[in-house]
Amino acid sequence: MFFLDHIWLIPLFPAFGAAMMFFFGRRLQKATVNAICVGAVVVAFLFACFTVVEYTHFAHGTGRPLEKIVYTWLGGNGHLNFLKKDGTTASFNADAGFLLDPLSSIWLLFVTGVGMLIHIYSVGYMAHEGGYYRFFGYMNLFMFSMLTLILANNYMLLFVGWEGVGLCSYLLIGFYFHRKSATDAANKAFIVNRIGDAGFILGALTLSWYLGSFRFTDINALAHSGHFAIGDPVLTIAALLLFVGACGKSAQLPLYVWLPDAMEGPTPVSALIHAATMVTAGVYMVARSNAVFVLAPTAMKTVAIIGALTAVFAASIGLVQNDIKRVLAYSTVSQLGYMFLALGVGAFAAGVFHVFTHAFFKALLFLGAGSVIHAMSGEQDMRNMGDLRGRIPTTYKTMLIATLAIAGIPPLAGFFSKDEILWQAYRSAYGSFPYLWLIGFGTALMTAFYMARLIFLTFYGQPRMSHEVEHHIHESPKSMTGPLVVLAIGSVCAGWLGVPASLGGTNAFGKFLEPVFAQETAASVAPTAPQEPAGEEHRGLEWMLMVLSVVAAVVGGGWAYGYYANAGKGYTEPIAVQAPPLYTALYNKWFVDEAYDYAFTGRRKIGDVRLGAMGAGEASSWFDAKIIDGAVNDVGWVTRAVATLSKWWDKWIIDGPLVNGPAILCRFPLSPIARLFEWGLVQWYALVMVAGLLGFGVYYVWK
Amino acid sequence: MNLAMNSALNSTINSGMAPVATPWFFYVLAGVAVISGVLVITRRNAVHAALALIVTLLAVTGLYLMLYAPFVAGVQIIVYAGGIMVLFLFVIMLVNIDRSSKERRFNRIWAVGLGAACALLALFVFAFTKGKALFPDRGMPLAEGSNTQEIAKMLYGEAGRMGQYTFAFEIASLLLLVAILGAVIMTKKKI
Amino acid sequence: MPNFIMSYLDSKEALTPGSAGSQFWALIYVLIIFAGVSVAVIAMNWIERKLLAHFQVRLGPMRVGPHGLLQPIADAVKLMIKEDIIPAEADQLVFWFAPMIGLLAAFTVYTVIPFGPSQAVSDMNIGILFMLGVSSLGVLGIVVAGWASNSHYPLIGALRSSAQMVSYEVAMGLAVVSAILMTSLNASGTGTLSMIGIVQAQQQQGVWFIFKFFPLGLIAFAIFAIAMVAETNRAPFDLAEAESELTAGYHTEYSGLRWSLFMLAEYAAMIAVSSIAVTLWLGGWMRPFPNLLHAPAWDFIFSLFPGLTFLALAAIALIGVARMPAHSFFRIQRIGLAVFAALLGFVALLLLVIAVAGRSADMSVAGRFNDGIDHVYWFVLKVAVFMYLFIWYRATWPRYRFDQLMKIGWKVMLPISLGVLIVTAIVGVIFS
Amino acid sequence: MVPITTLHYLVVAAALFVLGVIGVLIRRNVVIVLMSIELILNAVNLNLVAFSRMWGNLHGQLFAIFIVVDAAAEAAVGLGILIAFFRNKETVNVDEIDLLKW
Repeated sequence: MFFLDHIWLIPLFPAFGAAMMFFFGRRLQKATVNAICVGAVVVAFLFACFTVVEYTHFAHGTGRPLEKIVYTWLGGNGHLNFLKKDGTTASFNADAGFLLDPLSSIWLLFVTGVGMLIHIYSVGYMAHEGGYYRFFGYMNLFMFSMLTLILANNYMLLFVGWEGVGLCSYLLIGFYFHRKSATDAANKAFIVNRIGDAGFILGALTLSWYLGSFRFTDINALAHSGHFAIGDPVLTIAALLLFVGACGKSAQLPLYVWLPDAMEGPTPVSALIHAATMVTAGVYMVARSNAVFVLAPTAMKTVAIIGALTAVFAASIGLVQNDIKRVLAYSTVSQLGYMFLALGVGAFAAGVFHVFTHAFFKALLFLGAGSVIHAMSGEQDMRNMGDLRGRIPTTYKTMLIATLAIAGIPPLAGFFSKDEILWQAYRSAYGSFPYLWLIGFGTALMTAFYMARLIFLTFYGQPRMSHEVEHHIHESPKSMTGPLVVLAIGSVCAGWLGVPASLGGTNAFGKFLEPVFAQETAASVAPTAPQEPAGEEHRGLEWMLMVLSVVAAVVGGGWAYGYYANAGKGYTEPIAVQAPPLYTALYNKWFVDEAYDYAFTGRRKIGDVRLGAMGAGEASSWFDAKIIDGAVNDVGWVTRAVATLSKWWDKWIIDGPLVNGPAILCRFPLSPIARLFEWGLVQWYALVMVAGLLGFGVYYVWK
Repeated sequence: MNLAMNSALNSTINSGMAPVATPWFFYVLAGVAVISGVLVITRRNAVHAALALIVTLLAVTGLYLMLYAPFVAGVQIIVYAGGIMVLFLFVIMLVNIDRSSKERRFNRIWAVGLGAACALLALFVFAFTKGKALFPDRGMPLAEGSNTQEIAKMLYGEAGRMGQYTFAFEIASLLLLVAILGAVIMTKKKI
Repeated sequence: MPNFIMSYLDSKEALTPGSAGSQFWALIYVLIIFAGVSVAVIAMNWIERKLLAHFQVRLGPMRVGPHGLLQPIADAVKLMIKEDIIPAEADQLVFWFAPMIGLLAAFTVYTVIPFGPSQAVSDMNIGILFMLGVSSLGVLGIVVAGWASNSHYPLIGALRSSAQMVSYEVAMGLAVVSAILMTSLNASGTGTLSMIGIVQAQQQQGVWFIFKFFPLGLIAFAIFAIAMVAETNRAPFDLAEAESELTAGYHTEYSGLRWSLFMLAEYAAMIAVSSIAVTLWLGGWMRPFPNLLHAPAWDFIFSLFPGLTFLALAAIALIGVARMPAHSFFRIQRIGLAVFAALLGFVALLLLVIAVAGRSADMSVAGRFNDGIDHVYWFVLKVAVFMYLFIWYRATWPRYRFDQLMKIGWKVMLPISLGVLIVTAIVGVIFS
Repeated sequence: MVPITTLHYLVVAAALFVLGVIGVLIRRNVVIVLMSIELILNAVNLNLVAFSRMWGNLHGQLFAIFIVVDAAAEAAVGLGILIAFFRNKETVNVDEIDLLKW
């Protein structure tokens, strides 16, 4: 039980690395920085592996959670109580406690695993950058925050990690802080995330106010207890607020705008934070709160719809983008939409499974893109690439695998997870949503298209780069290609963990997670008790949908092949040719940023009038200057008038008979008596004291 | 206190283990203390007064030793003679001494003050003569060898028990801290 | 033989004359110590000059006596017959007795220094407190001397030196307290302030306090070793007497015998603080490894050391005789050195005889005498190491600036010594 | 020769006390006034230690130690005030310190 008992050490390894960088980083050699930071993450990964192994032994397949409370870091010690719904009081307490169950073990494994690979990759990628120790310090701080987030046993500690990853995201997006675009992107990410965080903290507090605890285990137990009806309004509100938080962190529809801009950061950051781990925090949190969400069907529906819309919306933008990382960014948003779709239709395990597989191939895609950019001397525009497959073969091969995986070609990882989601959307335990399936299906088609477009534009066709750049193209160092290969293996194999029953698999992944999600299905007293959805009678339908989605992937890829396989210097975009207005809209990301600028930030004006926060500021400034200050000035004038009168009164009435009168009285008859005791010589006072002493002495001696 | 007990005590104290404490010592030390005390208040020069005060303090230290209070004596030497008096000498040297040594020594009310002090002395004399019978001829025995240890036990306690004066001791340390800060703040030109 | 002389010698317990109440022997001890310290100071004068000279690759005094051996005597005579100048504007009385204060303070300390379990004038139960207190009186002499001279350099020197001594006394006291804390690590839990008790505590715990709770004892000792250099106004902390800035510091206006009293006080104070260090941290009179090598044979071997030391000194002197140039000009010197060598050899022989005669561990007079010589020998040897260090510092290190000195005292030494004290207390509570 | 009793010590303490009181009351120099206060405190200490001996317990000695501590604090603060004062007014005479402000 050593590892389980010392689970709190896992986040502390990277924290140690970050602290070392913070205090001593400036003076350390690169090799030392590598040893400390990468070493910390490697140790954390090994520790996490042993911990999970021990946990499976501990849980014996029952999935009972392991809770380890170190100390109470935020609490009223019984002084700060809130009234629970059943009339009892509960103490406001948040522990530094750690919770390990199947859900967090999965996150623990892939966060540390992928994080370790990306750290190793960064050694090569950042080798020639300034601020080396700063980068690794931030990365380790991020690992610390992320591990805190996923190992937390209550909402408050989770919020600490949640804010920590947000901070690290901000720091790392703005890593090249001398670039204005980078700092702007960092600010954008931070501010947009704040909106989500506000929702999250409100949701968490509502939940704990209503249920009386921050702890996940308590909340789950209460939600399962049957005290709460399905559709309980407070729980619905809490769930929706939590989902607002998830929207912010996981880039869902209204709040997704920061993620594409976040690509200003170094590529490993994009891979680690903005593709593989941090953005899945929202998914994690919703999955973690599944017991609450199940009790709030409205919230579930909202999640599903938002997820589906995000998926198709982002995918459509991704169709025409030219920046290689931007395509991947929109792809990430789109895939996150898939995950929320899964969560929303109640297929939590499927959503988590997609998170898991997505972590591999999306990290791989980003790292591959980083490798391409590295080879292209910093060029990110796909219009200036082409014909790289022979020059950087390892990158090419691994990226191809990832593309196939994300497009959903069997038997690669993406196929299993995506089809599980689509199937669940079509026919889940909580109802059937054919429209959502249709949207997902369309998204799958688009995914295949834009990923194939990326591959063809980058690796096929004619070379379109300048000669100097072409001259410098080289394969990346071992420390970069190594992680690519490992991740490629993961992209191929990760899906095999969750082969669905319909394909003769056992869905080990789902089984492993079942305790986390199955409890509520048993406990929720819903009249429509869910059945095993993938029964024998639906097998045919399921196979048909699978075939359909594979066909969609192939068709999408085929189209892209037709248009881009031989793209030369002056190639044309098919959408631009066939529907120019649509192309403009897509190319400008549906004008969402501009709309936000008009509506919220006030950066753009309609005529002379600003809207949004800046507009409100201008309005209140005008109000302050004209109305408030005017009133103040008027009051001031009145005061002066009163003062003039008052001065006269003071001078002739108060000072005259009332003040000088007593003074004269004091000066002549009273002061000589007072002077006997106080005339300024300290020793006279001492003499008075001695006189008192004498008096006491005489009294006591003669008594 | 009866006489037999007194003589018994007398024999234990004078049996060779006691320090050489004869009445002569007392008279010499008391005389030195009082005479140099007079010098303290009459010397025109402040340095001379300070030196006379040191002599008084050392004489009083001797009296403490005769009273079986070696630890108090040690503290007196370290704190008073080694610390406070050096501070006094410092300050005297820092402030302008030439001027004050040429001025009047006593203030305007010196006659009244002297009178009050004489009255106090008279009161003491009267009280002592009246209450002479109240005081026993000889003190109780005090273990000199373990004096320090006994004081430590009362100050800090022993074996996990808080001493009688532990709290007072802590308060005293706080007082000293405050005094240090106060002195530094008042004396420094620019903090 | 009068009874009061023999009763002390015959007493079975090893008591100091003060504890045993023997006023006669206390007086004898006082006289011996006074004479011994005075001789040591005179010898130190010669040794310091010779050593400094050799550090600087020159010969040092060579003319007065063989290898300048009689130089200190010549110096003493010169100082005594010099004119005693008292400046006209000086405060006569204070000027006159300021050196006495310093000398008195320096020599009073010796009443409690334990040269052996019974080789001390008295075993006060507040011994170390007394020592710190009395040695802190020495600063009064310096302040008063500087003030009484009614001159600028002495006044500044006096203020500097007293500020320095008062500052370093704090760190020194705290270091001492951490050693005293260690004495309380016994079954009864009570420590002691008695100098003899402190050495006995080291004997009982079987370790010199410098090695106790390594490195706590070592740090406390280092603090003390630095502070004691500052306490005695020696290089590199001798800026109260910085001749390049203050001529000669507080004793600029002094000359002749009065000046030599200051010198005497300074060297006596050096020996005194070294004795404190030896007593508190280096096991006092104990010979090396008394627990490890405790067989009677080892006792005997170690008791031969004093005699052998003198034998070695005699041998060195004889080599000096042999190396004298054969010129007739050096004849007197050669003879003088040979006589000196013979004297040393005689002392060595005497000590060896005593060692052999007193080798049995009984309480015979010879045995006790032998023990006493042993204890005094080891104590003096340890102190001598410190004396050498003092000279070595002076030859090696440049002088500090005054603000640096104060900064070290208050911002480095004081926090470290406080920290050591706290950690020692905690560790002591944990391990007891 | 009369044996020394507690009363002897009390007489000495009383003499020192009265001398201190005189110094406090009539000297002009603040430094000497402060010294006289030390004299008073010492007289009290002597009393306490003498009574400690008389009753055969150590409470008096402990009180004396606390008084020594207080005396140290008092001297430090008093002399600090004195120096601050001297810096502003160039005088150390008590009877010139008679303004509430300057």
